[in-house]
Formats: sequence, structure tokens, C-alpha cells
Amino acid sequence: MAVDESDRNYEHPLYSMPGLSVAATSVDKLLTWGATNSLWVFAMATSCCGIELMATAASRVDADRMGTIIRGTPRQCDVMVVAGTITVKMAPRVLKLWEQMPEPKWCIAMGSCAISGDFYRDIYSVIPGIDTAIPVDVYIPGCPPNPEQLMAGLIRLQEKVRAVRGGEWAPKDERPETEAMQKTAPSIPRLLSAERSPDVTLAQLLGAGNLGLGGALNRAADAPPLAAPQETSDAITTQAPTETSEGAVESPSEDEHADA
Amino acid sequence: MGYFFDAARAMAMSLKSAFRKPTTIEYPFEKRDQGPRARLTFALVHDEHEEEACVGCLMCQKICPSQVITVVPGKKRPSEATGKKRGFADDFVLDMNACIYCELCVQVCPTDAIVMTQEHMRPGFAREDLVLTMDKLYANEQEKELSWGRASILLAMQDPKRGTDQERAVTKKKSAAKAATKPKPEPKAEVKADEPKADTGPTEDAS
Amino acid sequence: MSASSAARPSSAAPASAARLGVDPHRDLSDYDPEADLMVLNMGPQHPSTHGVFRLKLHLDGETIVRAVPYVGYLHRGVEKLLEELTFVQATPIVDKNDYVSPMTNEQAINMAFEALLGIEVPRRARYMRTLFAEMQRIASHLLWLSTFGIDMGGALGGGTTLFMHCFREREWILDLFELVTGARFHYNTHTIGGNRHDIPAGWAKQVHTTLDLIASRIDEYLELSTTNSIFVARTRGVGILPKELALELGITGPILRASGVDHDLRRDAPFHAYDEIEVKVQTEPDGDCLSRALVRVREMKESIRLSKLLVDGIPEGPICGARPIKNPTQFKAKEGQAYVALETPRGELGTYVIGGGKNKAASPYRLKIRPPSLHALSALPYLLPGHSISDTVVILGSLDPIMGEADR
Amino acid sequence: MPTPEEFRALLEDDFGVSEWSEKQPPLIEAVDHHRLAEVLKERGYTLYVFVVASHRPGVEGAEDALTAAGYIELATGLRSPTENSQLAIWRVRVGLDEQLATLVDLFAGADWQEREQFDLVGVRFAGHPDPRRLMLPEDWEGHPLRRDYAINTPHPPWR
Repeated sequence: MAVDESDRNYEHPLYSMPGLSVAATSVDKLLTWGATNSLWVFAMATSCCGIELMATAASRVDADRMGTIIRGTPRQCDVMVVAGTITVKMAPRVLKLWEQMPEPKWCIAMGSCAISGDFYRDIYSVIPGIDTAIPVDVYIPGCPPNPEQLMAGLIRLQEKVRAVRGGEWAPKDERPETEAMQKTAPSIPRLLSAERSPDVTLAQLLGAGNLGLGGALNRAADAPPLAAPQETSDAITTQAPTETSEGAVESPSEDEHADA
Repeated sequence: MGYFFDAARAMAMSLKSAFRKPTTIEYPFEKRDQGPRARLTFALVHDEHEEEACVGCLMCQKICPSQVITVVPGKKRPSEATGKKRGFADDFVLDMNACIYCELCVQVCPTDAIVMTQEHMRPGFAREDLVLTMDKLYANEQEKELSWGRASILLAMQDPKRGTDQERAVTKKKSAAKAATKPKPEPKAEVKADEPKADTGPTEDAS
Repeated sequence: MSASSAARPSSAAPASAARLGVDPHRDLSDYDPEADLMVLNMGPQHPSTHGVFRLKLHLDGETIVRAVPYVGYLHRGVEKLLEELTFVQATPIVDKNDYVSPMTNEQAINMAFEALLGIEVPRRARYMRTLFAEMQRIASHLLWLSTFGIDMGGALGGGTTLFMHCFREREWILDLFELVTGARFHYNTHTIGGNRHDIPAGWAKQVHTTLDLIASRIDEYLELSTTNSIFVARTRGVGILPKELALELGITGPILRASGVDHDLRRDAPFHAYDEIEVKVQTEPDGDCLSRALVRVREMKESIRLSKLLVDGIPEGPICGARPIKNPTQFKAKEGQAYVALETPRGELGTYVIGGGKNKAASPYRLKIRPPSLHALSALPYLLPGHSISDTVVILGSLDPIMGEADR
Repeated sequence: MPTPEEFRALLEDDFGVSEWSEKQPPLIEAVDHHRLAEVLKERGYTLYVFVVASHRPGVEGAEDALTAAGYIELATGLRSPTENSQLAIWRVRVGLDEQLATLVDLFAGADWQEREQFDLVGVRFAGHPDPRRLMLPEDWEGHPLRRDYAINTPHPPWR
């Protein structure tokens, strides 16, 4: 689609200031340096990979060397490391925590379970890879990846942050063309996949927060697996996440349910 | 007061660590010694005739608990080096997106074709980066240090009839002495060489 | 409190609950309506819940009135998956259950399959399995101590001090495992009938060096933990679990022994090489958090002693009693059932396996893993009420739950 | 101190069990389930170990009514926390629509274990104080460990 660029000719008088471009570039470099070397991690550690994530923060590998500090709350973090299997019961919580992270935010899928669901991917209660819901920036293979491998993944993320801030990042298309890729392909295509229907919005996936709250019962029995966007956006407004101390997040309606 | 004293004691203990040899290994600059058995990613290897060792028997595909291996067996054709008919794999895809590194595929391989490497795989920006195609697997053979595990080694190690170390040492010496006196061809090759002969023999007689 | 339990129609509240004066299913309708009860959710993603575990706490001021635990955030359907896979493929799968001591998980499932299939394990493999289990116990307790140090907060010369120290030693044990199996974490080194990897030359010497070093370092941890007055003040008398309740709840392992029950499967129902060596069972009478810490630290010392004995005593011979794995369907079970239990760092890990029968002889018909962590977590509704909110993480941490195993 | 002989004698005398096999734990009537647990607890089996339910789908043309309709087989284990650590395991068979007496009033640990077996296999316990699902979300349909439940049954909208 052609874009009308006629209104872009306006230039602020400040831009003509001598030496500005040099200063702006230096500031930008400084900011990039800061952004790449202070990637604070929110450890979405659910299972085995979480232990290796701890090992990465511990004395042997010491991720603090590169400014990677593990924090307990999503509001202070730049990177969400999804380490471990995400189940149907857990996934809405992961999405809520992801929503609470400030932009710019990055996501690392650590280990086979987070990437594709591993051998659990066929199981009724496991979601087949976190990238069906959250855009993943770096995939670290391993079961679980060694701490060094996680370190390599963080370095790889630094590369990407640098490229994105420098405007050089060209996103790759996901091409599940090989037969093996088809094997790990879930019925909901991943976020970057071309096959993914635009109807599956983030709002819809968030609406899956109804799971365990009786929300699925409200839907018609013969309704398609994915509810209409209108319904689920309502669900979000009615279930604004409340934050309790220490970063624990739950929806209030669940308390009522548990009491009932 | 006691609390203050104990907190100080704990801090003094922490201070003691400052004078020890550092345990941190500065990862990208120095590497940890992982031992020869480390299993971190995969490679397909060539056999002693510089031919692809994989015969496309699908054993690894069948045993994989995570179902990540896809082998497309090709037609049997005579080997260029030996002239014997053998199988080849047309395609071999290992999806590291869901691999669990359990080493079962290595153990069941009848020709020691699939091995693991001591160096880990590079994290990728997309899922397709983590799919090891046949080219990447053969490239890994050259690029990465192969680990110790092979089907023949693992199976020999687990042999229920295996004797004690001393007995093994004796048999090793004997076999070494034998090998020194007369070079023996590979037993597997012998069996394969026999089969086509046995097949073709009677038909020639009948004609 | 007792009025509410009497008013309940079903009145199936456990007998032990009345003994402790706590009703786990208390509906709080009897509670003073003037008191402004607050509901606080901990988890499922919380740094000190040791995994994805959710606690709903009803608070009166800072005091917990009722605690409702929720599990299942890591329910991965392993039992269903194992019904679909074959016996051969099961070992690498169960590694992921108790991800802090994968060795004992492999051991448990293989022992169950061996019992079902009637396969004998050679003596060398039995010794190696026992040795691995004991070393894994050290590693697991070290990890517990390190996370417990974080739970205790900054009082101990910095919250992460103990964490950093314990992880350093834990890495050494994982290095030793890596030399044998090639993997740091999920080893897949046990197989039906024995072990897959033999120990390399010179490994025993390394084990001795490492364990000597760890034994000397354990005194340092004691300085930071159980002999530290701040640690003692926060753990003594906190979360007392009476003996009878512990038994009724099915709690095993260090928690049960800390409640004064002298029960350890390694000694009482010996498996593998435990019938050839003597295990000194560590017990404590009080049942509070300090007792659990003391029992675990002493068990670490005992495991070091046992490991040294075992590594010297490994006999020569084959390491696998069955035909090595070459085919996914090579083991076929007749109909039958077997329950095998062994003592893991967290308690009795049992595997109940029902043989396949005619159509699916190569895979189990039903497989149930008895998770010690789930039983331990079920004590929380009894332990937490009456304590303040700051004791929650201490009590939870002292139970050493692993959610991968509790939820499976 | 409990012994296996004692357990066997108890089952043979009071619970009408005659068949013994190495591979199968003794099978008793479902009505005796709670009574046996009570007796065993008195005799020193105080450690609650496990409960396993397994679903057996109906077999067409079977003579036994229970086998024809399908049933749930439940194995329970109790242990004596003494030096010889005896384990007592017995089985009961429950029809798919029937209820079994809960053991929560004897063993507090049965609370979560029975909830789990209800959740995954669908066996219902009469008199359970808290009969909710344990592992899966409350609104989950079906019981995953039943034989007729496909492993990849979709659950919206994640699959």
C-alpha cells in the first residue's frame, strides 16, 4: 500500500542545530549499550529448566557478569525467560505476567518444553510451545540447556537487541516446511507463522484466563474452540488482574470460585 | 547482641570465600571441561570408506520417545567403495525443538551413524534454526567435536555377558595379539558380503 | 473451630485434624465477622513457592487463619503419556518428574519395570545405582539448603550467600555425573536391567576428592544455617508437624524423620545395595522447621559417608542384566501388578505399575507414581494456620516440594 | 510388629480372600474397603502410602456384569512405619457409576490422593469432605486417565 509521505517534510527548527546528529548518535549508542548490558530477567521458571536458570545465576556461570539479574516481579524486567513446561492451567497466568512487563520486552524460550512442548506436546494439559501465545525472540535448545547455553542465548539476545535498536533487524518468517517441523506444529499456529489466523488475537488468548474460572461453561457447547473476539475482550475487562504483594497475580473471581 | 554477632560471623565466613580460587568460569571466553561423554547436539558421521554411515533403517525414528527424528530411507544401491549393496537415507531431519537428548537413538543405531557432540548448539532466532537437516548434521561432524558415545561402545558396555575388567584385559590382549599376526576384515562386512552370494548362487545354477 | 467442624454435614474431617485443632476445610463462617479478613494469593508464579504452586491465605492481620493450597499448575499428564509409550521409552520421560533428583526417578521406574518383567539386576549395577542415588541426595539437599537460604531472607549475611555457596558444591557433583553419563541433569543412565553407562577409569578417585571437599564445606553451611542464632530463631518451633499427623498424611522422608519417626526405606525395606551397607537413620523429635533442616544436613553427611563406602566397594562384572535396548518393543510384560518404593531425597517414591496384557504388552497398562512432594504439600493447611505471613515461606521451604513431581 | 503372614491371615479369615498370587494384590469386596483400612490402622499400618485407580473399559459378551459394563479397579497401600516396614496392598472393584467409601476419616492423606484419582480417573468417593478436582481446572470435561480419553483431546483455545 502506498503511503502518502507529503506531510513528512516538516522539520523542527531544532534539527538544524549544528552537531545535533553527532550528539544524538552518541546518546543512542549509550542507550543501546545500556539496554544490551542490563537485561533483567523475569524467571518464568516452572520446571527443570528453572533449576538450570538458577545455576546460571549461581557462582559457576554467574550471569550477573553481563548485567543479567534475576528479579522476582515482572514490572522491573526486560526479558521473560520461559523455562519449563507451560500447562493449560498456567498459560493464562504467563500471559498476564507478560502483559505486565514494560516495553521494550523480550522473551526467551528456554528448553524443549517452552519451545514446542517437548514430548508433552500431545498431552491434553500442555500447551505446545509458548510461542503460540507470546512472541519469542530467542530459542535455546536443550532439555534442559546447560547454563552456558543459556548464557549463549542471552548473548544472542543482545545481538538482537542491538540490531533492533539500530534498525537493522529483519524478522525471519517461520517456515515449518520440513516434516519434522510439522510434527511439532500445534493446531493453533504460532504467532509468527503465516498460517495463523488473524482472528486469534492476544485478547482471545487472554480470554483463556477463564480456564478454571467457569468461563468455558458459559460458552455454548457446540461453539468453535476459539470464542468470538467480542466475548473474550469482555472477559478481560471483567477480570482485571489484581496484583498482590511480591508479584503474585491472580484474578479476583477465582477467589470467589474457590470459596464456593 | 547475639544476632549481631552471628550476622558478623556469617559475613566473615563469606569473606573467606574471597580468598579462595574463583569458581566462576567466564563462559564465552573460557570453556568448562565437560568430559568426553558430553551429549549436547547431534551429528551424522561417515564410515571408514568415506561414505554416509546411515543406512536408513528407521531404528532411531522408532525409538525416539519425543518423535523428533524423520528418516526418509532411499533405495538400496551398491556402495561406491566396496561395491556391496546397502541402504542410504535420502533425508534425515532431527527437530531439536523437541529433542530430550536421551541418547537412545545413538544406542540403537546399527551402523554407529548418529552420534552426539561435545559442543552445544547455537541458540536460534526462529524455530527453523533449530531443525537439524541432513546437511547440518553432516556439517556438525566436521565442525564440532564428537562425543564418546557410539552404539557399538554403549552396547558392548551394557553386554550382560561382559566379564570383569581383568578378564576383559586378557581378552583384549589376546585379540590384539591376533590382530597383530593377521589382519581381519570387519565381521559385519563379511556377513553382508555373504548374503548376495547366497542369493545369486542357486539362481545361476538353475539357469 | 471445633464448632464449625461439628456443624459440617459430612463431618468426614480427619481424626488427626481435631488433634491438631485445625480443620483443613474450615469455611470461616464461625470466624469473628468484625475481623477484617484479607485474602492473599501466593503464586502460582512466586519466587519462593519453589515452582508453580499457589497458596491462598486468609489473613487476620498478619496471622494466617486458613490456608488453601492449589496444585496442578504443572500437571503434564506423565501417567497418561507413559501408557502410550513403551517400557523402553519411559526412562528418559520420568527424569523430568522430580527434576532435582532425576537419578532416583529413573531408578524407581526401572525397579518397577524389573519387578514386573522379572529381570535381575547385576551386583555392579546395583552398587552403581546406590552410589548415584546417594550422590544425588547430596546434590538435592544442597539445592534445598540453597533455596532455603533465600527463603530465610537477608539475615544470613546476605540472602543469596548460602545459595551461591551450595550451588558451587552442587555443580561439582553434577560434574561427576556428567563424566559418567554425559548429561548434567537428565541423565537417562538407568535402563531396564541395569545401567547404560559404566564408570570411567579414575572416576572413583575424583569422587573421593570431591566428597572430601564437600564434607569440609558443610561445616561452613552449618555456620550459615543451623548454628546461626538468626536461623534458629526463625525456624525453632515454627511449623510443628506431629508424628501421628505426618503418618496419616503419608509424609515420608526427612520430614517424617524430623517428626520423630524412625523410618527409612533404605534401612527398613532395603533395595539395591542397601542391604550390604548400614545406613544410620537421622531423626529429630520436634517436627519443626529446624528439625527438618538438621535432619537434611545430617543426611548429607551420612550420604557422603555412604558414597565413599560404595565407590570403594563397587564390584566387577556386567552393568546390565537384560539385553541392551535395541528396539522400542523388546520388553513385553504379562498381566500383573507391582509396587516398588524407594527412598529419594524427598521420601518414598513409589511406582505402581500394571502390566499391559494382550494388546499392549510392550507398554504399561497403568502407571502411577506416588509423589512424596504431594503428600508433603498436603500438610500445609494444617501447618500454616496460627503462624504469621513471614513464616509461610519458611514452612513451605522446609517441606522441600518439587512441583514437577507433585503434579506430574 | 505387623507381618505379611498376619495380613494374609486377616484377609483370609475376615474378608473372604482365598486367591493369592505373587503378581496380583488380594481383591476384596468394595463394601469391605473402609473396614479393612480401619482394621489395618489398628494393627499398626499407620502410614498412608497410595491409592491407584485404573479404568477397565467394558468387555462385550463378558459373563460378569461388572466386566461387561466396565469398572474401576482401585488399589490402596498402607505401610507400617516400623523396622520391618510392611506394606499392605489390596484391591477393590467399583462400577463406573458407583461410589466408594472414603478413607479421609482415617487417613488425612487420603484427602488429596482421592481427589487426584477422582480428577484423573473419575472414581467417586462417598463422604469426601472436599470433592473437587485437584490437578485440572474445575471446568474440565472428562477424566484423562480413562482408557477412552484420547491423549490429545483438545482444550480450547490452546490446542
